[in-house]
Amino acid sequence: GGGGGTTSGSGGEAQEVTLTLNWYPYGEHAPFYYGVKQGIYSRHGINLKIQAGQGSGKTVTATGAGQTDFGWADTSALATAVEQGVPAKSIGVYLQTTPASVQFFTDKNITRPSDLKGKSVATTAGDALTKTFPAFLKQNGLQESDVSIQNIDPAGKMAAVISNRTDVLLGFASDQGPTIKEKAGKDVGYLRFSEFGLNYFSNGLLTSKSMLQKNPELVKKMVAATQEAWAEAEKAPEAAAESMKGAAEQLPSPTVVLEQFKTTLTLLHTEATKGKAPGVNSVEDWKKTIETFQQTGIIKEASEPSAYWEESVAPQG
Amino acid sequence: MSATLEMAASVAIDDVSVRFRSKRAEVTAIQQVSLDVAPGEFVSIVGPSGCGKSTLLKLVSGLLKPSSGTVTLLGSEVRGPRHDIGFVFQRAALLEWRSARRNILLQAEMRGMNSAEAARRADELIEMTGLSGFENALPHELSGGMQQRVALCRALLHQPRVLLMDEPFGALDALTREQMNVELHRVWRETGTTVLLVTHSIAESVYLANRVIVLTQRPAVVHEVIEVDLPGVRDYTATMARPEFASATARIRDLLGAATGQE
Amino acid sequence: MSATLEMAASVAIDDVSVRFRSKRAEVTAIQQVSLDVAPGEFVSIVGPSGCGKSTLLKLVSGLLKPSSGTVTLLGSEVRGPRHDIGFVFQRAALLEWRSARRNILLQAEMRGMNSAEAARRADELIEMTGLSGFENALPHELSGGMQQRVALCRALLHQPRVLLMDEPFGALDALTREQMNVELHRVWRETGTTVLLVTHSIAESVYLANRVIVLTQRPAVVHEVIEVDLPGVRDYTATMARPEFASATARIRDLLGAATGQE
Amino acid sequence: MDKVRTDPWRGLVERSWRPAALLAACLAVWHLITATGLVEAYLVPSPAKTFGLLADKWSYLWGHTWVTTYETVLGFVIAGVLGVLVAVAMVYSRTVESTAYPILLFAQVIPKIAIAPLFVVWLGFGFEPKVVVAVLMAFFPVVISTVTGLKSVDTEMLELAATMGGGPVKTFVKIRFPAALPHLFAGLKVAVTLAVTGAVVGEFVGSNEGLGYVILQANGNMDTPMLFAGLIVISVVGVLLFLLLDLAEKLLLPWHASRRGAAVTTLLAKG
Amino acid sequence: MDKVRTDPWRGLVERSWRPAALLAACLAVWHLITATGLVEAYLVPSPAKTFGLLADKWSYLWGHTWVTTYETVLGFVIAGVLGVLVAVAMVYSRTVESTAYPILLFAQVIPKIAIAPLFVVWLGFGFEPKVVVAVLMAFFPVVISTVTGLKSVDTEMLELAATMGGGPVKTFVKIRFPAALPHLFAGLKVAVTLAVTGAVVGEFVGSNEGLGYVILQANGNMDTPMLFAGLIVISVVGVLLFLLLDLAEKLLLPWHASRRGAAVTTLLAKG
Ligand SMILES: Nc1ncnc2c1ncn2[C@@H]1O[C@H](COP(=O)(O)OP(=O)(O)OP(=O)(O)O)[C@@H](O)[C@H]1O
Ligand SMILES: Nc1ncnc2c1ncn2[C@@H]1O[C@H](COP(=O)(O)OP(=O)(O)OP(=O)(O)O)[C@@H](O)[C@H]1O
Ligand SMILES: [Mg+2]
Ligand SMILES: [Mg+2]
Repeated sequence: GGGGGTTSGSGGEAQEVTLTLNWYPYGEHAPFYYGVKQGIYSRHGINLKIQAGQGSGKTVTATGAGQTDFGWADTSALATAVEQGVPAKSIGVYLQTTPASVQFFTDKNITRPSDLKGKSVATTAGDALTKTFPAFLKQNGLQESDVSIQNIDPAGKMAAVISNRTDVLLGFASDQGPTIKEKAGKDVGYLRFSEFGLNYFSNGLLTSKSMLQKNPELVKKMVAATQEAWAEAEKAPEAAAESMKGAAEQLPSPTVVLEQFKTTLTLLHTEATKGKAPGVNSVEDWKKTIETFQQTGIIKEASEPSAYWEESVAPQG
Repeated sequence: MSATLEMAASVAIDDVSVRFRSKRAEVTAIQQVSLDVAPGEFVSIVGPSGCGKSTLLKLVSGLLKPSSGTVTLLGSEVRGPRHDIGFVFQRAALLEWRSARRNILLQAEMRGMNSAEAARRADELIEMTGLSGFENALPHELSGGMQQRVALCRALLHQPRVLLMDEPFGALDALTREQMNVELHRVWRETGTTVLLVTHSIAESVYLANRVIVLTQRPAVVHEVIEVDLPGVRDYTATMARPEFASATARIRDLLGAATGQE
Repeated sequence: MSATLEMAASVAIDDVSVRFRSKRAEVTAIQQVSLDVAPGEFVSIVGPSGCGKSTLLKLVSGLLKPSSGTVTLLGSEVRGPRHDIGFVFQRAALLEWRSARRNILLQAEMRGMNSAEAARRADELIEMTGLSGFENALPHELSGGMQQRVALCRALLHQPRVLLMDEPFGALDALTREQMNVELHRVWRETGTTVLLVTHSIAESVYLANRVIVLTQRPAVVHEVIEVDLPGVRDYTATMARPEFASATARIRDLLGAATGQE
Repeated sequence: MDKVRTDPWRGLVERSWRPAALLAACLAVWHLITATGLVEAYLVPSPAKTFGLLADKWSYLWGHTWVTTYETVLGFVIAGVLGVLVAVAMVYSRTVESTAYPILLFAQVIPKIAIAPLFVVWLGFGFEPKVVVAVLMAFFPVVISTVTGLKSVDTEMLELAATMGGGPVKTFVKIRFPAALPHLFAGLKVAVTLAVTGAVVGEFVGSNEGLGYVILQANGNMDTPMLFAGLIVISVVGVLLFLLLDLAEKLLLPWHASRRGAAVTTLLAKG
Repeated sequence: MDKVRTDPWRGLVERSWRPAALLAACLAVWHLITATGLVEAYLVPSPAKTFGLLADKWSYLWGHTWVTTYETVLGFVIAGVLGVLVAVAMVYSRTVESTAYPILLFAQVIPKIAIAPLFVVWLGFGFEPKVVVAVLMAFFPVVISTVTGLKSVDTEMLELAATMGGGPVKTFVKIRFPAALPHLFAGLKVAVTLAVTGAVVGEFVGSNEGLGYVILQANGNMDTPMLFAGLIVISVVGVLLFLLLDLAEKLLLPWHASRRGAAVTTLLAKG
């Protein structure tokens, strides 16, 4: 990676730019592939190269270290990284409602958080969900001791739920749910954190501070193109999901991809940004998110939104 | 084992040939050799270096299979390694992590002999071979001759009915060798063991044996068998002085000279 | 090297003692031995098994450091391994992955000798020691005596000025041994090499040497030095028949008898 | 002695029928446990599905296989060369031995997957971090076995070399190193399998190609046929590299007792 | 000959100063690269911070250290015993050798973390899956080196054993096995370091305790001081276990040439 940042200004050759995702490609990422396919990025002078990532934390660090021009990662990972001194900044959160949710087969008869009492929960040590889960419990009048937490490798979480080793798992509604539904052939139910009193920012676009400094023009182009791509994809979810086909070999099945993307589309706005373009954030939402992160221990001290978010290049429309 | 078999040959080598094949060449080490050794007999084997003496002993012990012919030991055909024998290899072959004494006692341990009895006998043999004081030395702390004596003690420990010895005294000085000869002859007389001894010393071959088998240059065939006509109990110096001794050694020397192409 | 030094002793052992220490015991192998060997001299060393003969040769070669005293070789003090020598170890010590011929040529390779010349000489030595036909055999395909001959060829390849031999003929039959003795004597006469030979054969020690050093039982001290008064060119059978030969061997036998505690 | 084998085909059949039978047995068991529903499809796919996928996606997998094989071989070769060099330095110098040992141990014990992110940050997403992880994994067994081998050489042979005066280099080349080869090969065999794992682990941490990428993604999608196909290909790569080493050993060390051993064992076993 | 060393303290000092100096040098370099900002704190923390954390959180880390050590030791012991048994079976039976080898290779080459879901589902979340991963990782080097060792034994010694008629068991116990010990120890040394990695990887797959858990959490929090503290503790555990083995080797094999070797090397080096 690391191709960008030398030539600025518009026009001329399309510039090669790398984007590292938070994970391997799944439905949530459809707009990027759609944007490339529809020529949105190239119209903005960007030749976008999409790379798989292996977890938001690694993507944030690699972005900060300049190993990739842009990253797509969870805001909580960004916040943690910024506090640790990683020179990365958000340039617009797209998933403004967290897809964080408790997932389970509907035959478990879980409909409210209180139903989780006495249940075993599969989660992955060290990830953001694990850290916000206690706050979710508290918000709903439960305590950590009411459930039994089991730390498992990300892939193992799904197997654990299907095989009944654990009752529920913590994950993104846009990720595991559709997959286990397909594999087990059973309906999956969700308790979304956002529907039960706990919301915070999730995935968004980020870049390094040095990129912001040296090549703000490129960042702006990237932001504009991405915004456009997401807006277009929102209008044509089927076509967007379809665009991933062939772009990445090993995708979940088309139905899962579509379901993942449709779920993603439900997460794009908060009350404050309703009707605005995807990726447009409000300062208030940032403050609320930061506050939540601080309360849940994702960060020790809350800073101003500007510490995490570069408003100047962020889409305002 | 029946009395009839007891009376039969202790070792019977019948028309045996051995061919070694490797990628490079084929070597016939032994060609149609036949040889009977009576129970309690002491047979020496002499022959030019590389003619097949060690090969012959390995055949008898079953460590090597003949390319043709059969070998019978104590009444039963040899089809694989036999342990109703004692074997002194040409190299000492000691376990480097065991002391001299424990190398000797390996024989007892492998055979599950009574350990007190074996220990007593080991000490006797150590004494007899002049290794006292070096019981606890590791092989690399022993001189070449001492290592060879340890191997000798090991082969004698269990008082085998058949003893195969491949130059057991090659690394000993002349005098120690004579002492060992005398001791071996005494042991043989007292126990009635059948002995096959490969040796390079003509004097030794005659002094110790009832018969001396002279082998030819490779491929080894039996050149001649010399019957040694000496009294059972043999004083070393007196024996050497006897005319039968002189004639036997002279004859063997002649035969070997012919065998090695000298003369 | 200066002419004066040339004239001085080729090997000078001065008041040397060697003590081996292990966890178990301390062994004094050699005690205050002094010995000078003139350039071109042939010295045999005999002594009871385990007395310290091999130790003495290792001292001269610098493979072992004396506990006290000094050793001088070809005019310079021995402080570490020396390679201005040829050494035949008591065990053949062959590299198991090299053929007989390539084991011999190891000497040339290590010394960076001219390879055509070395190959020619190796073939000569193989011929001389009767190994023809086994040039390409691996050590485990050779008989004990053949392995020993390979080691001998290796030590002679570079025509060393000083030759240390530790029982080089121990694994050879009597006749081959005699042939080798005759060859070695010829080589020595022709090249003027200084030779230190450890041997267990009294006849061999006398036949070959100018002087025979008789060592005592451990700790080895020099028991007596026998000057051998025989002609330079020695026919084997004729030499054996000479009275000087008989008296020398008898004397050594007596001394050894005393040393080994027999008599 | 034993008959010299003249028919090469018979030899091949004799050597291969057992592994072949084993393979068939494994496939049969695999088929049965999936067909009977003993193990569910989301955990273990049926062989039919797995091999079907292998056939379908062959060209896709092939490209990734090359990437991983390249990283593995490069990592293995570097680890082998470096390992031998370090081992030699350790055997010849006490100072190097006592300083290098702790570092090596340290490098060996640290779970590579925990520090792999550092490599990504320093070396990017290219093949370099994977090769580094492969080297780190494969290095240690080479060092340990070479050191053991070099130290096991018969002291008498070293004495002999000293009397020949070839100096340390020739002594090493002509005596010590050949004598250590059987040990070295044991180390290399372990190393090559670890190099495969290393390359794959490197790919887990950050990459867009290679079998590690394929596997982790399959795991994320619970795409078990793809997961197993990837595992099978990795195993085949590992086994092939191992067999290549085994062949090299047979060609280079025909003299070694561990090869000669078989004949004696057979002989003795009949006794 | 060389003087017998009588002062044990001098020996200890002589043996330890080099590693100690090395350690000091490493710490100094570490301090410098972090103090000068050459490497950023979000990647590598300063030694002061790391050791401060180690001291602060000692009791927390201690508990996890025990868990991991327990899993490691258990896995190592099982791998050692099993490895030797399998090696013996392979050396004594051609059938076992040719059928077991491919299976072993296969098990060795497969990245353990890729089959994590299987472990979770089959073995649950207790210490069992960690021990299994540790065994799987440590097993192979033990087998390979034991096989090499058992096959390297001098054929003449085996012939000797045959003439003593102790049968295969006694021959094994008294000759083959002791002769293979130097090889075996080389394998065990590699195995013990892999067992540590195995236990940690097993914890990565799923656990609520152990140093793998600590590291994973630290990674998630980007808590580099905790990450490094965890890595240091793991390394110390690994190094200590390795040194224990080294000690055992010294006590059990005082006769082995690789131990005697040193004296000769010194002697020859002076020449
Ligand atoms: N394993 C083998 N492979 C090939 N050839 C062999 C093997 N063992 C022995 N030979 C050959 O067989 C012949 C006889 O060897 P053997 O060891 O029996 O001789 P020997 O009479 O004992 O000689 P020596 O007196 O020198 O010990 C030799 O020519 C040797 O090269
Ligand atoms: N490395 C060692 N450690 C301890 N003792 C040793 C060592 N090497 C030799 N010795 C002892 O030194 C003495 C002399 O050994 P050396 O090998 O010189 O005897 P030798 O005269 O060559 O005997 P042989 O004729 O039997 O070969 C022996 O008692 C032996 O036990
Ligand atoms: Mg022989
Ligand atoms: Mg000696």
